[in-house]
Amino acid sequence: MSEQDIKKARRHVSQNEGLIFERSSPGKAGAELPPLDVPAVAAAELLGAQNLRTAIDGFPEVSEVEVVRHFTRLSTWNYGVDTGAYLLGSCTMKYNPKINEVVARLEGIANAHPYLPASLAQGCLRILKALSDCLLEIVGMDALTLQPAAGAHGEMTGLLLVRAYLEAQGNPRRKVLIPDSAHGTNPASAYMAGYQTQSIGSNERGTVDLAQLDRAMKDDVAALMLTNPNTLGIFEDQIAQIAELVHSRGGLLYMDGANLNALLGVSRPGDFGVDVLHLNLHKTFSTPHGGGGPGAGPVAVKQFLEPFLPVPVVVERADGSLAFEFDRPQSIGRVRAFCGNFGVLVRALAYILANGAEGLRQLTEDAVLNSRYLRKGLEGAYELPYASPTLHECVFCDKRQARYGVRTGDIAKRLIDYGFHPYTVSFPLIVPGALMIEPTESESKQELDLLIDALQCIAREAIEEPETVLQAPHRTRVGRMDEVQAARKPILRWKPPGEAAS
Amino acid sequence: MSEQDIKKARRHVSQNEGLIFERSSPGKAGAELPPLDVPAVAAAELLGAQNLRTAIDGFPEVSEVEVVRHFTRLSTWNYGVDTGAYLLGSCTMKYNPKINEVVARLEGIANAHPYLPASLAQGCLRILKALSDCLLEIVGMDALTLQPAAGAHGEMTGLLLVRAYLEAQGNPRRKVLIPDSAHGTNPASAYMAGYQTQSIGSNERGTVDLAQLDRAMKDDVAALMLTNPNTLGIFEDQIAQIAELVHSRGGLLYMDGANLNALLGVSRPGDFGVDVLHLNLHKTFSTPHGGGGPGAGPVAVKQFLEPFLPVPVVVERADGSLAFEFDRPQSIGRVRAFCGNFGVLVRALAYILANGAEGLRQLTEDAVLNSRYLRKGLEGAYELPYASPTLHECVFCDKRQARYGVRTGDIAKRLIDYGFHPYTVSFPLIVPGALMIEPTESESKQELDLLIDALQCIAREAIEEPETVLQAPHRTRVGRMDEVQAARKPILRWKPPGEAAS
Amino acid sequence: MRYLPKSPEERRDMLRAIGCDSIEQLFSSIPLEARLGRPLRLEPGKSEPEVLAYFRERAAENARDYTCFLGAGAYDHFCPAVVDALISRSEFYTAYTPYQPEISQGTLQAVFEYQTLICQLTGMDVANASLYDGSSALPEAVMMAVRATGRRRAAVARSVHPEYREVLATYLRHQEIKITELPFAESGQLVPEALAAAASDDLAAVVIQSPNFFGVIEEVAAAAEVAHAAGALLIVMVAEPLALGIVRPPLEADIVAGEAQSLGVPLSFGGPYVGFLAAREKYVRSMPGRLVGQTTDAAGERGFCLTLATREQHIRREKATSNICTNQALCALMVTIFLSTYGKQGLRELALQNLAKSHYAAARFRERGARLRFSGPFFNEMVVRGVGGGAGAAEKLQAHKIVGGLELGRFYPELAGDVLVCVTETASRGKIDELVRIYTGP
Amino acid sequence: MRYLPKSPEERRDMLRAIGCDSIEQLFSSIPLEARLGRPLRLEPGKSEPEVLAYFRERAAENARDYTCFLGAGAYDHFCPAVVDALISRSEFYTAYTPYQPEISQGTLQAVFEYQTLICQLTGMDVANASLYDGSSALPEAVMMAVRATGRRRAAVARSVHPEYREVLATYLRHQEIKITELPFAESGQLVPEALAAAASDDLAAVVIQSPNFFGVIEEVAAAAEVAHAAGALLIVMVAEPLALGIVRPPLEADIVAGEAQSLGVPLSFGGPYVGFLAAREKYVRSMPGRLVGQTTDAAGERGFCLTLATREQHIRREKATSNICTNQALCALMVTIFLSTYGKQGLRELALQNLAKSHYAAARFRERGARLRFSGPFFNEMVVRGVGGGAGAAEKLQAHKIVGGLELGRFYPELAGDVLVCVTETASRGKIDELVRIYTGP
Ligand SMILES: Cc1ncc(COP(=O)(O)O)c(C=O)c1O
Ligand SMILES: Cc1ncc(COP(=O)(O)O)c(C=O)c1O
Repeated sequence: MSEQDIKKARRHVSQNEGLIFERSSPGKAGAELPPLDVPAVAAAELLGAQNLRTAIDGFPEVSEVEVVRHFTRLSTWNYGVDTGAYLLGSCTMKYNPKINEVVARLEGIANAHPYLPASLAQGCLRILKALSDCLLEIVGMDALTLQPAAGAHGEMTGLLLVRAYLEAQGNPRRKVLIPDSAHGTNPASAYMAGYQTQSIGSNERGTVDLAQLDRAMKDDVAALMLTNPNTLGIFEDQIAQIAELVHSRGGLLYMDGANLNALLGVSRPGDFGVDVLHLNLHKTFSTPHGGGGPGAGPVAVKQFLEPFLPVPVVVERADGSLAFEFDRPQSIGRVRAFCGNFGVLVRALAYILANGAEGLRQLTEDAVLNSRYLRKGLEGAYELPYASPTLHECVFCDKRQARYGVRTGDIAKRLIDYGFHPYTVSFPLIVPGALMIEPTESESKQELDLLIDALQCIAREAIEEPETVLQAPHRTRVGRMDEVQAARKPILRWKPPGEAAS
Repeated sequence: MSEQDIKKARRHVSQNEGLIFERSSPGKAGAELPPLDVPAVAAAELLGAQNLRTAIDGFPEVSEVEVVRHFTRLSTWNYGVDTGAYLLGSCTMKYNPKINEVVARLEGIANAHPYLPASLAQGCLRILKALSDCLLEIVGMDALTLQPAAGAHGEMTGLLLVRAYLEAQGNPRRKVLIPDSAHGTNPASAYMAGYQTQSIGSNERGTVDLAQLDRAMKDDVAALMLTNPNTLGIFEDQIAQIAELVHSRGGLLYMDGANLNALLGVSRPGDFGVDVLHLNLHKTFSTPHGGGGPGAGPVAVKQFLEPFLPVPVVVERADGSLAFEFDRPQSIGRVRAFCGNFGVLVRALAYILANGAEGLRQLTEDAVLNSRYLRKGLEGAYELPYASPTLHECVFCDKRQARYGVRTGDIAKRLIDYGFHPYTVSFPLIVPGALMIEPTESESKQELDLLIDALQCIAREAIEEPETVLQAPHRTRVGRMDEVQAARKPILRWKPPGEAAS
Repeated sequence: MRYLPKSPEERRDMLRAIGCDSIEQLFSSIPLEARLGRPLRLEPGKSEPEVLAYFRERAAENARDYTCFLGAGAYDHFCPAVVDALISRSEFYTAYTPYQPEISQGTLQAVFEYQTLICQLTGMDVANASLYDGSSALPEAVMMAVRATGRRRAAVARSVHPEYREVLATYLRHQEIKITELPFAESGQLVPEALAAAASDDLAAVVIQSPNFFGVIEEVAAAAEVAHAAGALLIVMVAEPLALGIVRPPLEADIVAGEAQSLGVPLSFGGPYVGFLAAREKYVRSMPGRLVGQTTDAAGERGFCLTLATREQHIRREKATSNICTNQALCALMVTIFLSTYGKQGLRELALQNLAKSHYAAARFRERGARLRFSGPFFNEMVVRGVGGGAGAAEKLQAHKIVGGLELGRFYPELAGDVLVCVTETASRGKIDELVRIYTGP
Repeated sequence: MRYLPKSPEERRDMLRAIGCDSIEQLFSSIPLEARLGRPLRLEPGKSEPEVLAYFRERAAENARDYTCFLGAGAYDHFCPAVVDALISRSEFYTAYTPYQPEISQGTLQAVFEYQTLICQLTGMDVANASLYDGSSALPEAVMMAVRATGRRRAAVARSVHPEYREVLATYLRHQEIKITELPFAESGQLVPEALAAAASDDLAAVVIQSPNFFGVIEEVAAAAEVAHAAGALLIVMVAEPLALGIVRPPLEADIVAGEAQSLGVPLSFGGPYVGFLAAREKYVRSMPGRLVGQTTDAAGERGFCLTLATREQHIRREKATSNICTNQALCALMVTIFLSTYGKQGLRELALQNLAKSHYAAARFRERGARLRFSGPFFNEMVVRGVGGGAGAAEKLQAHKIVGGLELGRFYPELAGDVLVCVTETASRGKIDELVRIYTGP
């Protein structure tokens, strides 16, 4: 393809910028302080000479304008949701409403100390309560903790709840079953909750192999950890049988709620047999991904798990005021200091309030519609490993392109030239050469049509000029990064020129 | 030069984006309203059917996410001070501190209605007073109006003050003298104040030709409108003689304060004979240029002009509170509704408070140092039409490059490829092919060295490969705009595809 | 100083490089007697927390958390959060006039969109990139009409914003352009007979405002007929352009100008706001201010640039169509984003809510025995008869955290005691009820 | 719905394109019995002004305009305005983990700078890209020590933040890692004998915090000696990293981890904050969390990418060094900008002001007869003996718009009645005096 065939992007001049340390020179500073209104002190005396620090070697010395330009320039090398479609499957890169940023910064909210006495923090407590109530209705569960800081943190929390419950029943059991399509955090979290993991295969429809599950679901199994819809975007349509099977053998059904964006107002995990699930507020509920967090991973449970929730929980006092309750003898304890990623919770609540029941259902419909439209548009060009109907995302594979030596990672890089943020590469692991695409509801038909066009073009390029794809990206300020080199002799920090050799 | 020789910038992928109207489709909206808490009304009845509008034809219908992406993408096609050096001479494109943006948005300030009763607006009034006091000390004058919205507006205001004063003396006179190096707003403003203008030539040192001034300074001349330092960056070193000459013939000395950044804490117009001057807060005092405003152009005067200042003025009441005073019989009247570009004034005051006396002087020193360093670095490569010492800016010309067909406008375009915002092209008019460069104090030595290097490279290119310069820019998302075509058959608005022909 | 990117050593190095011994030497071209021999008498520089504290103290001295029923040329409307988020992109607000189009396409395209939106809103063919504010847009419009007609008199309705008229007087005083004032009738509208009487063949323009200063919608078509019959232009001023979401645009006008603050620009104690000016195509070359036009690059790609610059001061100098240079681009961007966000339906609904709220207030006033001064149709402002004047009401209002309407005696002695009340969508029914109760006494 | 970029017609077109008759059909793969047959029981969607009003009401129910003497792991410091301005660049906050380095160099370079700054601050060799918070950084550090030593016991000072220790207990409960608690002395520091007693050859790590929960600076070198002699690692937790602006970094430690909220992250009722973890080079492959490394492209240009991913869950699954995936990147960016802005001198001065203010408060307390519980050197927090407990003081403090210190009885029954008072640079002398006066009675 020639440059002109790329409809969505061109190239434009972009500023270079070294490391902040390379801008430093002695005596510059970007911040000053008010004069001290108490007597100055002799630090060496107060701290003891042995405790005194003289200087922070290598620390930057730059002015305010240099800080501003430095980070402004860096920002322009990034691609965000505000830039365009951000196709990472499983990540639900939807639009982050601007009003959420405003409310999270309100005075009284942004500057509230976590140890404020309850009487001075009723607003924060009511936000926590309101969010809990909304989320419980959305997922159809009975109780909830907002403490976990992200999805994986929620997974660990949820499994600790499972374990605490089973322990209280007399036997924590030993294993957690995890479908082979699951995200890597699932087994890692299970391990942290003290469980061994066992992988369950998928059938030819891309859903849990029921027979295998039946065999594996022994009485040493604490829980099945299911993602639903799963990472192929397919709803586990045998969910009733699965739940029945797990429950009948004394196990619990854990659901990874990463893909809840497919279900809002349509289907509730609590209604299809789930005992415990975590949500990703930074996915389904629009809180910004921040370049890799912060997120929030609340965990919702059925009533019987409620006594085990982390402390503290928000309770209503007789006078109608809210307070934290710490005295919960069966609790698994804390998974995080204070009360969770509050600023993220504020944004999620703002999003839910803005949408309301109708809006949430509508956005799920749009998310699924977008994904299906995309699937339809790409079916001819890319191999679809599973024919089952999909919801919010779809997973292709690079089988056809691989014949020409072009792999999913190459297609992703070439997609950058076409003005998109690529999809998730090589996940789920059960699809070799996966292209996992989740457009979310935030993409317009225009943007999707451009995407289909781009991926169609790349499919042609893979045949007609594979080198173009293999060498991509061509239009970025740096070429393909040498990741092998980075890992072989890791350079993980800057050092002053003299020391750099060390 | 090859791409690699350009140290400051590369090329990076950049999103395309059509007009907002081209994203529109019926039924989308980016904002919703709270439900009406009063009875709905029948507009046709209340307004009369003949006054009713049915729809705004062609108005956009887009969602919030589309608005955000649209304007975010547009923004990335721009270059701002936060991007890098912005060399426009005479515009003082200095860093705009972020705290200024914060304070201008404080509740109580950003949402104050201009007709608030004085008792509910003491904070705003005190800001006006504090800024006036600071500016008067900085320029050494006696009284001031903050009403004018920009420099040109201030010019008109200042000349109306001159006229009102002279009129009160019995004869407004007919003419204003303006050096040929002056900005175009000067004569245009003089015209609006009812004056004819007469141009005064410059001498070989780039300053006012005193002999010519002497001849022109007749008793029909109301004022000399002087820019000091002038647009060549040269201080009018015969200022004492000039002031004496003008005053002795009954004229007033007006100063265009656009270049005040050269003088803070160093020299005060009020001390060298100026009777009236305007300041550009968006230049000297760091308020953002906003893509072409808003600015603010306060006018400072000597005591004898004070009775003529626009209404209202801020006065202190007996109880120490502040109020607007409207009853000023000799006033020239209003030049603007309400009380000026208040939000701009807030930022300027924040800047002055942050700098203090020492900071202001230091920044002027740095601004001059930067300009001189640049001049030194470029002297070998570009022709300097005037040898006089310069202060905050310097003006080269394209004489040497013109031999190869390369003009100042071409060099400017090529400088874009090198990662800079060009200097001011072709101004002042007395320098044919001018390159007017004002680095301000906000540029680091690093950035200046890159600039010198870039302009040196371009000077070589002009000789060795003039086509590269003539075809520039090469690295932007659009090539050189055809300005002739734009003016020949102006398309000044979008029309729906069907109507576009009309 | 935190804003300055230089270390003492770098300053020394640079001085050395230019062959200077001292900083003072940089200023040697300034005669000694013109130099300030002492430090400025200003307070020492403040740290950022001190600057913030200073302005927080000032903000606390102003009304906060009040419901405000002031309009009169400055309006409070819900402004979507995207507006501030997007104008805060530093590529927008730290750039200047787009003299170099290849790295200013963002500003240029946005201005082109602004020009289009203003045309759509006003029903005109062309609009400029902005003027200082509504008040200065008035003299600019009149001078434009003077250029277009070669005549030197304007007939201006007294119901045009009084401060706009003050500004007009200031601008025109020395330009030998005469102003004839046109009275208003019981309806609050222009007295047609007075207009007819003023319409002689030296008339360059008839100026009305709609909705006018009293909130009343003028009969534009009728005024246009008289103006055009006399060979004059009709200039319609608009200070509350939100009205155009539901009120028919002044299609018969030749120039529509005014203030667009109402569309997304903060009140900010009166500025920065944004003047707009739109006109019929044929007058484009006598328009003041910047214009952005569509064009292409050598490869034929669409792009935008400043155009018709030959009208402007940097080229025409004293013969320019205006002296304006820096205008109000960032505020125009706010308007562009605001209008794009509300869009076709949203703007209409916003206007309708204003209509409903103000007429609700009017009904409450009437119920409680108060009367409106004018009978003409109004949008979101109305003049309530005789409820002002007392310090008592003002105090009570303040106690209820309400800022009442504008007392008109200041501008119109004959309306002393009358109050101009503005009711936008931001006023809750409860607050409206309170306002009416307090104004209409016990 | 304003967030959705689709018109009804576009929805119909798209449905048609995929051959669906109805929206419901999109969900046909969900068994009927798993579908919700009714609308969600939530309030109808709110417009933006309503959302804003809701949160303004909540904000008003919290303490505003109070001077707050709470610390205890969450600190209020002056944060330069550039921090919020720059993290609000949407290219930063609307991006995700930089899986595609060619369009993520902004995030990657910033994280590389963050890693460097944390190393410089702590005196360690390598630092990761962030963890959830200080509390979860503790178990991550301990598990790292377990991996590095193959031992399964940690000796943890009781003066480590109590909530961090609670989190540690939760994490370790099912991992067969034992915890031994180490008491504190009169000085507020670790009792050396207790440490010596705990230092057996099954010990993976000694954990202390410095400044510890009481604000007291621990003797790191001594602890290191004992730990290392026993073949264990020394983990030093830091909850108030600003201390490192003036306090010698824990160079003898093997792992330094903690909470960086104090460096530019809003209090925000406890989160999002940012855990950091730094260590000696040799432990890099047992570190949890993301790491950014320097590399080049084919043309040899410097760039950055995620590296050493083989430690991580998406590759190693249950054998990963941690389950962490999404971390706290944006908060790490706040820290990076905060530290860059204050810089070498600024951070030192900021730390010094904290030292001066807290010792001023201590002196005032002593003057008025109150005693500090501990004798060890402290940074910006101190335990004041016996001034807490009464509801009277709390009420008086509130009347003065002061939030007092933290009552320690909740975490340390033996310290009931004692108050942990934090005095940062944000507290004015006047407010400190008031606080002391109220706490020390009439
Ligand atoms: C299916 C699935 N589960 C769990 C996670 C982990 O969530 P987090 O990154 O918030 O820890 C992810 C994250 O991408 C995921 O896609
Ligand atoms: C020397 C000079 N005078 C006057 C002006 C006009 O100022 P403004 O653009 O603020 O109206 C300028 C603006 O660039 C200028 O450079």
